[in-house]
Order: sequence, then C-alpha cells, then structure tokens
Amino acid sequence: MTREMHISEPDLRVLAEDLVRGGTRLIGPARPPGKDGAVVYREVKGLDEIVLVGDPPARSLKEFFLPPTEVLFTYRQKQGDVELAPAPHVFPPQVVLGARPCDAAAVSVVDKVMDWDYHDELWFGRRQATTIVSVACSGGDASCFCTAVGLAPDVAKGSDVLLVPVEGGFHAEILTEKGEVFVAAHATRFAAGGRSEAAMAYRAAARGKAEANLRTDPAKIRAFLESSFEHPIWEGIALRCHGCGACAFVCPTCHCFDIVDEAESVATGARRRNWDTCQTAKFTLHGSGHNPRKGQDCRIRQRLMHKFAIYPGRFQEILCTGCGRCVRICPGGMDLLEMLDRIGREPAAPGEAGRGAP
Amino acid sequence: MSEAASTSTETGQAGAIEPRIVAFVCNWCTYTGADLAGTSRIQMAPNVRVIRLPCTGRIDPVFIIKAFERGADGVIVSGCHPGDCHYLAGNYHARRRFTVFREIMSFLGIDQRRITFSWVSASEGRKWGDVVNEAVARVRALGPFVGYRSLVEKPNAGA
Amino acid sequence: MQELRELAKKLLLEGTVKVVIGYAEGRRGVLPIFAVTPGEAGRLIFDPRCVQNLATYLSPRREQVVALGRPAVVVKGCDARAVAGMIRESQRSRDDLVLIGVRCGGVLADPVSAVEVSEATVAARCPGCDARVPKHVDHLVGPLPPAPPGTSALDARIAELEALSPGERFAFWRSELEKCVRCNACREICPMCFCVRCVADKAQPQWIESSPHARGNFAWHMTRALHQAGRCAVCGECERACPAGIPLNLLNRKIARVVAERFGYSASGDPESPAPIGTYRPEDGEEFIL
Amino acid sequence: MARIGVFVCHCGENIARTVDTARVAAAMRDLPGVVYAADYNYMCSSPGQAMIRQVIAEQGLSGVVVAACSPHMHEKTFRGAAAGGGINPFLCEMANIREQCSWIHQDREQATGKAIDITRMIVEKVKRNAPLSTIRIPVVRRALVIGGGIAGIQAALDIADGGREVVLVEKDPSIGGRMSQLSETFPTLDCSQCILTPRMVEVSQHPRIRLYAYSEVESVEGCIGDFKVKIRRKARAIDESRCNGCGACQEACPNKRIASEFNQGLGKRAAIYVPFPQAVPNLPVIDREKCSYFRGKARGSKKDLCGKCVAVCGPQAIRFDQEDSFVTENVGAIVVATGYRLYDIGKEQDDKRLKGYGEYGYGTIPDVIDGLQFERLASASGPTSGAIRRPSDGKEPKTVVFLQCIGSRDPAKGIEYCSKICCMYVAKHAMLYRHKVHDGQAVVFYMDIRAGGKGYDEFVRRAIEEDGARYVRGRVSRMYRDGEIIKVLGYDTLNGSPVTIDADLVVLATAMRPQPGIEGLAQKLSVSYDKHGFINEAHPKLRPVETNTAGVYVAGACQAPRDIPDSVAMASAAAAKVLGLLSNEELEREPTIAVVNADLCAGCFHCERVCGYGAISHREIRDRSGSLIKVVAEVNPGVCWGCGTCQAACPSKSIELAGFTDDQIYAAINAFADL
Repeated sequence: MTREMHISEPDLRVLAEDLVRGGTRLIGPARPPGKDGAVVYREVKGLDEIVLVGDPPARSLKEFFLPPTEVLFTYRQKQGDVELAPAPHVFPPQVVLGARPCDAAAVSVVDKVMDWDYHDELWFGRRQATTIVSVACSGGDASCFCTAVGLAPDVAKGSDVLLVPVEGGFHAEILTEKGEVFVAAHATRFAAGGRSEAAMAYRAAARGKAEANLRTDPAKIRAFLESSFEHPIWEGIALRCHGCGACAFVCPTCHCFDIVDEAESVATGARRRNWDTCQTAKFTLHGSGHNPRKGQDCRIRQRLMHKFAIYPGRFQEILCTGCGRCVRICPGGMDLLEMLDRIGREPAAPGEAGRGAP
Repeated sequence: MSEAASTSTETGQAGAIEPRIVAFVCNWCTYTGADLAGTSRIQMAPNVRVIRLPCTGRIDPVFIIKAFERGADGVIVSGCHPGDCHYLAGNYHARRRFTVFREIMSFLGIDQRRITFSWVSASEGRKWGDVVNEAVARVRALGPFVGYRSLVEKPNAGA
Repeated sequence: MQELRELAKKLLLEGTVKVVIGYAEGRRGVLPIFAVTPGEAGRLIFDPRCVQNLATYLSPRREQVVALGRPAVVVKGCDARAVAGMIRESQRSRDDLVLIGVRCGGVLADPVSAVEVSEATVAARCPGCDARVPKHVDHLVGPLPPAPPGTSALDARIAELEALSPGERFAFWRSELEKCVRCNACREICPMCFCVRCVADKAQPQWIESSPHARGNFAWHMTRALHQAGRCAVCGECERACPAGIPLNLLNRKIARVVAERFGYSASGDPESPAPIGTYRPEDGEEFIL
Repeated sequence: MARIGVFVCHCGENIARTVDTARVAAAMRDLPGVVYAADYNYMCSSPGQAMIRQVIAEQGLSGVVVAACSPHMHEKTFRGAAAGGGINPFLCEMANIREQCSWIHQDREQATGKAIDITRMIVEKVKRNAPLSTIRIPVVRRALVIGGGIAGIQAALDIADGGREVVLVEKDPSIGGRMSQLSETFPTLDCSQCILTPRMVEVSQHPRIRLYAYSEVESVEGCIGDFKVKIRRKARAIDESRCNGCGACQEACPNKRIASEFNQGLGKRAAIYVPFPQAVPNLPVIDREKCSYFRGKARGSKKDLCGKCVAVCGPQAIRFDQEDSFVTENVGAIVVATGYRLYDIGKEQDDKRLKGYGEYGYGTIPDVIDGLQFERLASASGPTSGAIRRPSDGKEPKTVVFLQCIGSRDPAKGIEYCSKICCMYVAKHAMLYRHKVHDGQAVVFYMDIRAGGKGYDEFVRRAIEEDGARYVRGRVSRMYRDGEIIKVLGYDTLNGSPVTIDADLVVLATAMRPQPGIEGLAQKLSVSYDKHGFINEAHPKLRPVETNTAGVYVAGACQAPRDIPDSVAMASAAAAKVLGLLSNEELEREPTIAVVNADLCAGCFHCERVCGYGAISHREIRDRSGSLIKVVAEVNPGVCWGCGTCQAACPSKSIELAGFTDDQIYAAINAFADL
C-alpha cells in the first residue's frame, strides 16, 4: 500500500515548524549547534538545521530507540525488603525527518530481536512514538555498500515516509499506516503526486553508485561463515584491531547491552542497560578468568558470524545495512568492506590466508 | 558572594541548603588533630563527615569524584605537614597527585573553592576547626553543587 | 621511503627482527602493517598521513602481535615517547625492540581527505613539536621535512577555556562529555593504557560508573587524565579514535603543561628519564594547601 | 548477609548531652544488615564490654560498631571485647561521635544527625571488613650501632653485655668521638680520656662486638627485626691483618704538615697517620688527598712515586691498591648515635639559613677559636701538651674572652635552639684556664646561665667565685684584630654600659649541630629529622629514644644537644629497648598491609616507585613449562607499613591495603549519601 505524493521544500519547512510548535520532538541529521563538527542525528528546531542529503551521519538512529544508557527500574532497599519503581515505557511522539534509508532499515532489522523471546517494551515504546521520514540517499561514499547486503540507497524498509529529492521539493512515498497518519495530520503541506521520472532517475543513479563499491553474494558469505569457524582466514585478521568496539557503537544494528546496578547511596540506585560490544575481551570474560573468545580474531569472527550468519539464520535479516560507519570510524584501519569482499572470493575449502596486510 | 554566584553557573542559588562536605584525612596528624579539637572543645560547623585513612598517600582522587557523585558540595583533604608524614613521604606523593588532579578538575570546570587541601598536625586542633569553618563558609557561598548532581538524568527523562 | 624499505628488508633477512610494524597504503588511506617477509617490507611508507602511533602494538596485552616475535617498529618522535614510557614502566625491555625513527614534519588532522601538510591541514598538536627527530632510536631514516607551519590551535583553545568561569568550563565539558558512549576507544588505542584490568572496568567497588551518562563520563575522563599525567606521549591517538569527536587533546595538552610547569617534566623518548608522578621533591609547590 | 551490631555510648554526659544516642541506635536499626543496635551509658566499662561479648554470641554478629570516642582512645579496648566475644578483632570498628561530634557541636539536632551519618558510614565500612591476623615476623637477634662516640660505645657495650651481638660502625678511623678530644669533663673535672679509653678498649676486646671503624652505612633494607645493612668499609690502604700499629710509617712519611682533625687543626699529622695514640683500632690510614703517592698517581706520573712508608713497614701492611669494600650485616635493631659537630662562623655555610658571623671576622682572626679547639689546647694530649698557648704566636694569653650562645638561641643567625652544654663547658674552660694561667683573666659574655643538673650550678659558681671568672651579661657586637690583641666590643646589659676588652684569645661557644650527612643517613633509615637535621624521637616525653621507624633508636647528640651524662643515659635507655626487642624470637605486627592481586597486576611498578619502605619486589610468574608469563609486584609483609600510598598510585587498583580497602572506603562514601 504505497501512496505517492509531493511536497515542496517550503512546505516541508513549514511542516517542520508545525511539528516543533505542536510539541513534537523533531530529530534530524544536523551539525552540532553553533559549531563545526560531524553531522549526527539530534533534536532540531527546524528544517534549516537538517542536512537532508549527504554522507551517513556519524552515528546511527539506534540511540533514539536504544539509548547508550537507560534506566530499567530504580530501587530502594528497606530492612529486609526492596521497593522497585520500573521506568515508564510510554514516550511522547517524535518525528525523524531526513533519516538515511539505511538507518531506517536498521531499526526495522533490530525490531526482530527486540520482539523475539522477549518483547522489549522500552524499544517498542519508542518505536511506537516515532515516525520516520527518510530521504533517499544519493549513493554514499567509498565506504558504503548497502546494495551488497540487499538494501539500497532508496530502500523503503523501516521508513514510514520516503522522500526522494526532485526539483523544488520531494517526491513522497507514504509507506505505512503511521506514514498515512502523519501525512493526514499535515495534509495541507502535501500535494497529490504520481510516478515521478525525476525521482526514478535519482534512485537509479544512487543505486549504481553504491553498487560500484562492493558486489558480493550474501548467501555465499553466510555459507562460508557457517562452515569456516576454524578457517585460517581468521588468523592474523585482528593484528591491527585495537578491540575498542567503536565499530559496534556506531553500528546501526549492533544492539548488545550490558545490565548494571548503579548505586546512588547504600539503599537506593538504578538498574541500567548500557551499550556493550562483543569486540572487547570483557564481553565474554568469565568470573573464573577463563575467556572463551580468547583473542581478538575470535571477536572479529563473532561479529561477522552474528551479522551475516546467525542473525540471518534466526530472523532472515542480515544484521548489517552497509552504512560503512565501522569502516570510516575504525582507528586501526579495519575494513568490513574488504573482509566481505575477501570472504566472497574465498573458495569453499580452506585456502591460503595472509596476515593483516590487505 | 556575588562573585561566587556569577562565576559558577553550575551551582544554583547560593546558600540554599546546608552544605555537605566529606573530609578525607590521615590517621596520624589530621585525625588526631581533629580529636584534639574535640578534647579542647573547639566548636565548629557540623557539616563535615570525616573518613579516616592511614595516610594522605592512600587518598585516591576517585574518592573525591565519588564524594561529589554522592552529593557532596565540598571536599576536604588533609594530612601531615611536609616532613611529618608518619610513613616518610605519603604526603609528598599525595601533594603531587593532587597538584595534578585539582588542575584536571579545574580545567573541567569544577570550582576549586569546593575542595580544600590542608596540612593539620596532631597538635593543631584549632587549625582543624578553622579549616572546617572556612571550607563550610566557602562552599556555603557557592551553594549546593547541583551542577555535578545533575550530570545524571532522571530515569528515562530523555532518550 | 627506499631507505626505510631497505632497512626493514635487511632487519628481516638477517633475522634481527621477526616483524616490522610500519605503515602501508590501504584502500582508504594509510594502514598499520605487520611485515614479516621482505616482500611485505617493500610496501612500507612514511608520509604525513601516517598518523597512527604504532607503539600501541607493542603492549604485552597484544598477545597475537607478541607472538610474531621480536619487532622493529617505525616511530615518529611522539611515538618514541610512548615507547620510552612503556619501557620505563616495565612493559617491554629496550633490548626486545628495534626502533626505526622517522623524521617528521607533522601529520595531517584528517589523513583520509588531505595529503599535504599546511597550516590548515596539520594536526593541531604538531606545530611547535620538539620531537621531529626521534631520539633514543636504533635507526633514523628519511629526510627531515620542514617544521609544521603555524602555531598550535590547542594552546589557543586551552587559553580560551581557561579564560572562562568554572561554570562555563563545566558547561563546555559537559556538552562534550555527554557525547561519550564509553566505547573506550581512547583507552584501547593508547600505548600507555596497558593495564590488565582498567580501573574503569573494576566492578567491586565501581569507582567509575560504566554507564555512559555525563556523571560516569566525567569520572572516566578525569581519572584517565590523572592516570596519564606525566605518562601521556601526547600522540593524539585517543582523540583520533574517539567516535564521538571529544577534544581529548585539549585535556592531554593541558595536563602535560601542568606537569611541565609544576614538576619541570616533559615526556621524552628517554626511557631512563624518571616519571614525575611517583616521585617528589620536598620543595614542590603547595600554594593550594592551607 | 552481614549481621552488624551497633553499640552507641553515652560516655556519661559527654556524648549524650549533645547527641540523642537513642535516636542514633534507632536509625542504625533501619539499616540493611544491622541486626542489633542499642545505646548504653559507658561502653568501655566492664558491663559495657560484657554486653558486646554477649550480643556477639546471642546474635551471631559478623561485625561490631562502637559509636563512642576516638578509635585512638579505645579501639584496642573494643577490639579486645570483640575478640572476647568470639569474632576476629578486626571486624570491630569505632565511630567517633565524641571528639569529632558531641564535643565540638552545641545544636542537639545537628549533632545527632551528624552522629547518625558518622555511625552509618562506619557500619557500611565494617560490613566489608575482613578478618585479619596479626603478622608474625622472626627477629634477627643482633643490633647495629651507628657512631662510635661515647653514646655509641655505651649502647654497644650495654647490648653486648646483655648477651646480644653488636655491629658498631664508626666513620672515622678510630672510635672515641668528641669525648676523646676533650680535656676534662664537667662538673667533676675528671680527665676525659682517662674515663673513656678503658671503654674503648672494652669495645675492641668484647667478644660480641664487631667493630667497623672507618666505615659508613651505605644502605639499609628491611624493617624491625630484620634489617639488612650494607656497610662501606673505606679503604685505609692498610692490610689490617698485617699491621701491628708500630707507627713507623707516620714517622717515615715526608708529608707531616697536615692539619690534624683530632686536634681541630691546631696540631699537625702525617699523610699516613693514626689519629691519636689511644686510637681503637690502633691502625693508620692514608689520607689520599695529601699522600704524595696518591697525588702523584692522580697526576698520572708513573715514576718517582713516594713509597717511604712501604719501605719502613716491617709487616708489609701498606696496600696502595686497596679499594672500598662492602659487607652486609643482618640485624634486628639499630641505634643511631652519630653525635654532633660545632657551628662554624665562616661566611660559607652548608645551610642557607645560617649566616656566619661577619662581625667576628668569619673565622679569619687566628686567635678566635671555638670550644673544641680550646679543649685541645687544654688537653695534656693536645698540640701544646696542655699549656694554654694562642695559635697565632704561641704566647700565653693573659686575657681570654669566652662568648656563649654563638649561633645558638639566635634565630637571626639561623638557629633558635639552646645548645645546652655551652654554659657548662665555658665555666669549665674558665676554670681550666685559671688553673693553668694563674694570672690570667677569663671574661665570659653570656645571655643566661643554664646550669640545671646535678652539681652544675655549683660548678658555675666555683668558676666565678673560686676561679675569678668575670661574667658579663650581654652580647659582643664586634671584634677585630688590633696589633697583637683582639678588641672585643660588647655591652653589659646588667649595668647598661658598653664594654671593651683587649683580649689575647677569644673562645666561641658555638652551637651544636648534627653531623653533616645526617639527612642522608636518616633517609636510609626512614627516620624523620627536624629542620636542623636532629633525629626526631617518637615522642618527646614518653618515647625519647625511639624513632618513628620501629626498630630504630636514637642516642646522644644526634637527637638534640646533649652532654655526656645525658648521652650515656640515652644510650643505656636505647640499649634497654634493643635488648627488650631482641628478647623476642618473633614480633607481632599490625596486619594493615598491602596485598597485590597478581592476576590483575600489569607490572608497571608505580607502587614500587612510591613505596618509602622498599616493600615492593618483583615476582616472575611462569607457566608450567617455565616460560615467563609476566612480572608482577609483590609486597613483603614484614616491610610494609600500611600507608596505602601504593594503592592510590596503582592505576588499575590491583593492590589493596587490608583494613582500608577500596571496597570499605567506597562503602563509607556511599553511606555519606544516604538521605
């Protein structure tokens, strides 16, 4: 059920103003207020702050659904008893305007695990409250590879409304019921629209650009990973990796968290969940001192396995959107694009494996 | 006091509540000096809670951080005068450590008037009373350290 | 370049070392490589894009690098300070290492986009550098490029911050540190962060809250700065690694200056020079102590 | 789960007047883990202690908090009571709500609130206390005495006579110290050497004394009960086993015009010399700075090197190639008895606070001498064989001016203390002078006469009344050489008139100062010293011969200006302390010491750098095949004093101080927050 419409840039501007005036929290990719710096998703006051088209923001949308730290409940100890106060899981409405399609898709990919053996009320509370209006990407930079993981610069997945830049405004695809409600609430800003050649051309060009970076077959990668736990390719792969996990923190789909109890005093405190990453030794360190993932190579293998074999096996989704953030951010020069390329070329049987040098 | 208020936007209203201060002191000089203040019945402000340690050398700057996290408006660190350390040189090491740490705190915007460093010997009961009263007065003028306390958000207020 | 490659080949061929840790061209700029064959050594380069401090790979905690055998490592002057620190703190023995010093004219702030060092592109910590020719190394290669132009923007920024009131500085750092997600990249990349278990990972008791809220982040960054005082090589890697873009070099530089001014100490490439924390002089200043 | 009992003391009215003790107890009952809390009139009384023992048994307590006075007052008492109740004494702590609460506050509400906070913080700490056991360390039952003056000799003999071996180290070629230089001693005027020499011989012949003369302490490791002392035996250039002390070498030495240290520069000695005839050991030493052989060698000349002493030495004992050697002695106790030197009025000073006396010519006037020089002039063994002759022309002085308090009691000159012995020895000098120069006049300028001591005041009175010394109360503002005499310009403050005296000789009673290098020795021994360098006693009244480092004792003038009887008394006292210590086979130590977590230790050794006691050593951890995994820090429990500086310095918190662990302190800070 896709409906196509059009919105001019001035109308989009007014729409944004309406949202802010109406008390909706407006989020968009923007530079830090009043200074230079990387574009990140953050709360903004109007369209002018938003960078609608460009490279992916430094961090993903994940933090608006799974914050780096959040309270699960607070506690107060009494003599022999504990009182708990759960954190509220109903949230005020918010709109993301200008989401990159890959980031919107990521949220939808993570939905699967958040509704698996346990329905994560905090995640879905925020999902419920959030409308995602994406803007089709122009094709990204040299680290982007969304098309290699089955997505695209203009993918609709996870978005409620997808805007495609055209002369003077945007071609709008209304994708979900939430999208319909959103458009209905701002009906005066949208004009009727149909199939747009300009939009089609923009989308085709973007796809072509992204595809040029990496062509590989996800099924082949999965097959290799599932059969190559002890493969020599893992040897030496981690030499230059610092094990910092910055890749996981900027990743739109990495969703592991740690649960900690933080005291505020002897009797009071909060249970929190905090972002965590499988890339540190501590992640799997046992109380005994034993660590089943002994070296960094095991941890990198785990990351690839989870993203390209385990998660697809369980949820029929690749836990990667090809956004390229991990490649851009890595201080050690680790390159997922290269690793996938290499795995994609790897023969079925264990073959020659080089060291860290590409 | 107006100067304190104007230079410390992190503090909130000056003098709103009774300041709460933690004192980390060494066992041999300052703690004994504080005992002497007691036996001499030297009256002082009741806002300070003393934590006794063997030596200023044992005082880890994380204690100060934790004290602020737990709602302290001010901190006192006190030990033996140079040369008097019961353990030879713990106070000299502490002095270097805190020379650096107070610069770090200051650079990050923690008003150094909230932190009092002193040498109080076992015979300086009077000085201990003065150190306590002056620290309380300074912190009272700055007001509660709401800036530090507000560093952690109320549960789920944001996201 | 040729000189570096020939030297590396020679060291590998004659068996002096088992691996040469250096820089090579990668898909997106310069990468660290671990050359174990003369062929791989032929890929070594050094230019202003080589920002990485390879000393970090010498940590005994890098078991897989250690397993490669005796290393030679390519070091800039700032990197050599880190190596000296690791030796001073018993992490490596000097005899275990071959240090290939490279003369340096400053590195780039953004080595992916820029190529040439200019006042606009140079890393903020480089102007005014006193270690362009690494000392206490085994080999010294390459011509000495001109000194990086301009003056350090860091010092100017520090001065600006110092001119603010404590409350304003607190607000500035709060806005910066709120961004920290506690990925610990600053720590993991630091050659001087070689603890087996970092105090920030200590849970019983938990001095440093692991939660990435501003309170935990203040505790972490204050403690990190303290533990780095007099040890930090001021190589700038922590700031480069930070995915949140927190200006850690401001803090590093500030504390290095404090240590220099108060204790007359500057990090040097000499492992024998004593560290300023862990020692004292009876006459150390104490104007802040009542 | 912890089971803590809290006992809140009223201390009669001392606490209860300002603190609502019942409320404190009630507040504690609300805390998690507190199973018992009560208040009581006197917790330290027998019924109070019985109550603790009873509640421990009845409630099965895992920890005890006594909210009462300072732990410095009663921690021992209550830990004893806790032990009596059947739990480890270190599971008991005190919350100080008296000295640091009820006594310093008036407002009952505020004081009660504070007492609740204080007690809660200790409760939280005690929940994390661990049972500790006293550390027992074996005692090496031998002693070291540093300094072979009268104090060191006395201490060494007393300890040796008490049955323990003694190592005696003396930096000079002979023992005897300052006392051997003195002529007669006050207040009895008996001959100093006559009473000292037998004791020196006793030292040399005592089967339990090992004497290292011409030696110095190089380094000290370890702690009470087990010190390892490295001793540098300076090269005499003499084979001690061969030398028979005949003295032929000093006769043969061509270079005999060297100022004698023993005679305070008033006599001469050879480059190879025995410092004085009664020296113990009776062995010569070569002064390498002055010896023609060594000087020639230093210039690089190869031929014509002097060897006259070698030529005359029958037993062939001269060893030019001898070098300093080292021995290490293991002892359980150390006595420091390094004595004193006199303040020098010269312009050049080793301490920038000291100014010298320009108004007295900075020591450039030949006939202005100090007290020790006068001792040598008056001594029968001295350069003048006991005749009083002035240095410049050897004439007998007819007017001698003695000046007291030179340097001493003069903060402007850098020393504010009284040197204690000068009043007495100046009186002695005045008397000795009159006994030797019957027509001579002694004039003494003094500030006050301090003659406290048995027979002391009588002695001074004798000098004035029987021996005609003229005592002038006042300072000398200036003196200068005027032809053959010295003009001494002073002021008599009693009659308010200026005084000018034409003196033939001026004797300055200069201040006593500790020996040069005392600070270095003190640092090796980890004992503290005052700003003048005098060793600090542990307590000025109750522990006068102990230092702040257990197992190290102090005797004589290195602690403060002392006369002979004081020094000897201190030495005997120190010896008694040493013998008491060495009577034990083992020592008990507080278990408040640091422990390394070897799993976490990264071996950076920050702990080692800050440890003042050298308690940290390196331990290699190897796998089963013997290959090195890592090197970690290790604490020697006998050497650690429990200051905890290492723990604060450890970046990863891999070293913990028992009794003050991070967990305990964290808990106390956490409890501060509980509102």
